[in-house]
Amino acid sequence: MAVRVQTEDFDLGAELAQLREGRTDIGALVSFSGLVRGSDDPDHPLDVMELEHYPGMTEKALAGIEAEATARWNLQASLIIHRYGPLRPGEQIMMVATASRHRQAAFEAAEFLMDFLKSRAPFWKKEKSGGAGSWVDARVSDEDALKRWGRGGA
Amino acid sequence: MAVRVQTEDFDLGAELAQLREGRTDIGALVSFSGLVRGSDDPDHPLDVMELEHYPGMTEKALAGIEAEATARWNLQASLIIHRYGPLRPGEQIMMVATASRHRQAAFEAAEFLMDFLKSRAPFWKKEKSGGAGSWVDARVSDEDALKRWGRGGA
Amino acid sequence: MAVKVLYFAWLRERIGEASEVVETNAKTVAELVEDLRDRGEEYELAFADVSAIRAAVDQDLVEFDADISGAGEVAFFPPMTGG
Amino acid sequence: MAVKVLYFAWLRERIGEASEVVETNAKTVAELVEDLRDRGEEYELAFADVSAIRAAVDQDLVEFDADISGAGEVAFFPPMTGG
Repeated sequence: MAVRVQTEDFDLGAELAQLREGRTDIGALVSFSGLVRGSDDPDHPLDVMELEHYPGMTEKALAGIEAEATARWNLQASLIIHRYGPLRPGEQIMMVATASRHRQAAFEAAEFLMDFLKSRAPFWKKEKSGGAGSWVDARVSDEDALKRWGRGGA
Repeated sequence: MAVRVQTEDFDLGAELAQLREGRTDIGALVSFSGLVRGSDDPDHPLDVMELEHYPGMTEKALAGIEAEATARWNLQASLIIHRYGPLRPGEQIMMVATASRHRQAAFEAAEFLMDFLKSRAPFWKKEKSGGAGSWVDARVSDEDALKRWGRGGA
Repeated sequence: MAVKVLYFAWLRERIGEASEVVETNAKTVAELVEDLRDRGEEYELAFADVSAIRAAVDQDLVEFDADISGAGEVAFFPPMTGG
Repeated sequence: MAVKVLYFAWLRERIGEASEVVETNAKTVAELVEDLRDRGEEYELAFADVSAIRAAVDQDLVEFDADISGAGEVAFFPPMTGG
């Protein structure tokens, strides 16, 4: 159970290998990684995505979300890494990993973590193209995704 | 889109890195890996799990399941690797990976692949403890898991 | 006709063969099972409870009423446990 | 009382500050917003549509009717877009 907020990149494979290293109690390991997608519009290519965050609150929010996942599902291990700062198309933004005895808990906990990260972790994305920058709007579908977990609050 | 059936181990991190290498059209990458769990009963430790499969049908079934996932979801990439032969506790049995623009498609497709692999890919597991061996029974819950995809057949 | 029959997991162990070529007039999987049961006690035992057995014709999973005329191979095995 | 106020994303850009210490008698987040609006045009613009703004008191997400007495810091920002 760990949370990291950092500017530097991470090694997804090494993180997953470390989660299960020396253990024989894990049956299912799920990972999600989020990547910077390039622009679909050739006239406005995405140069860089700037991730701003709220130092202090970010760590607190991520730890809280992870603690709730651990309380809801029987997890052998979990990990959240989220980057901030400038990121280019193709780069890794963040990852979550969940390890459990069976696949259902691992999948559900990973989706729960992602749904809460999307709308409850204090990050904001600014896309820069040419000289112009625009803030990425929150998606209503992301807010709606929280509702399936029977919990709308922070 | 690829399927591999093999005795040798695989490098989960390297496979995931390769799926997204040089690409900027992937926003979400989900992986599932299945591991051999040790026994909970200290009097009957699991020595080895023997995975038997049906050469020919296995590749056909996996390719068919992957093709259906690709038809149902907009996937940028996908991969299924499944091992057979003797595997010890802690070892990797198999992996699936799905890459999409958004997280929902990647998660759903990975869960779909897993549900179908569990009950429709021709693998059988024998657990060996001491001199004794016992075949792992199929779980009713795995068969039930297929139903949510609106398709009970092969 | 001659058909190649394959057995997996505990079916293979009970019958004592991984595969064999069987001469049969069976038109369906179910009729083939009846023919196989006549081959001896180990077959009777293996096919005692067909609800615990799955079948594939030419590597496609099928129901027991499936046609096997022209089939290259028919396989019998317990419910699958992949993943 | 003096309270540290933080702004993020386009709120920070419109107001032109990442944080500042504000003297206020506000008892809730909503009252603090009223006080902030009086500080100038850029604040009025930034807080024009509070439905597009979220608030945190001491790094916990809150509603606008939340108490801020004794709060160390109050933050304002647009809906979050993590992940």
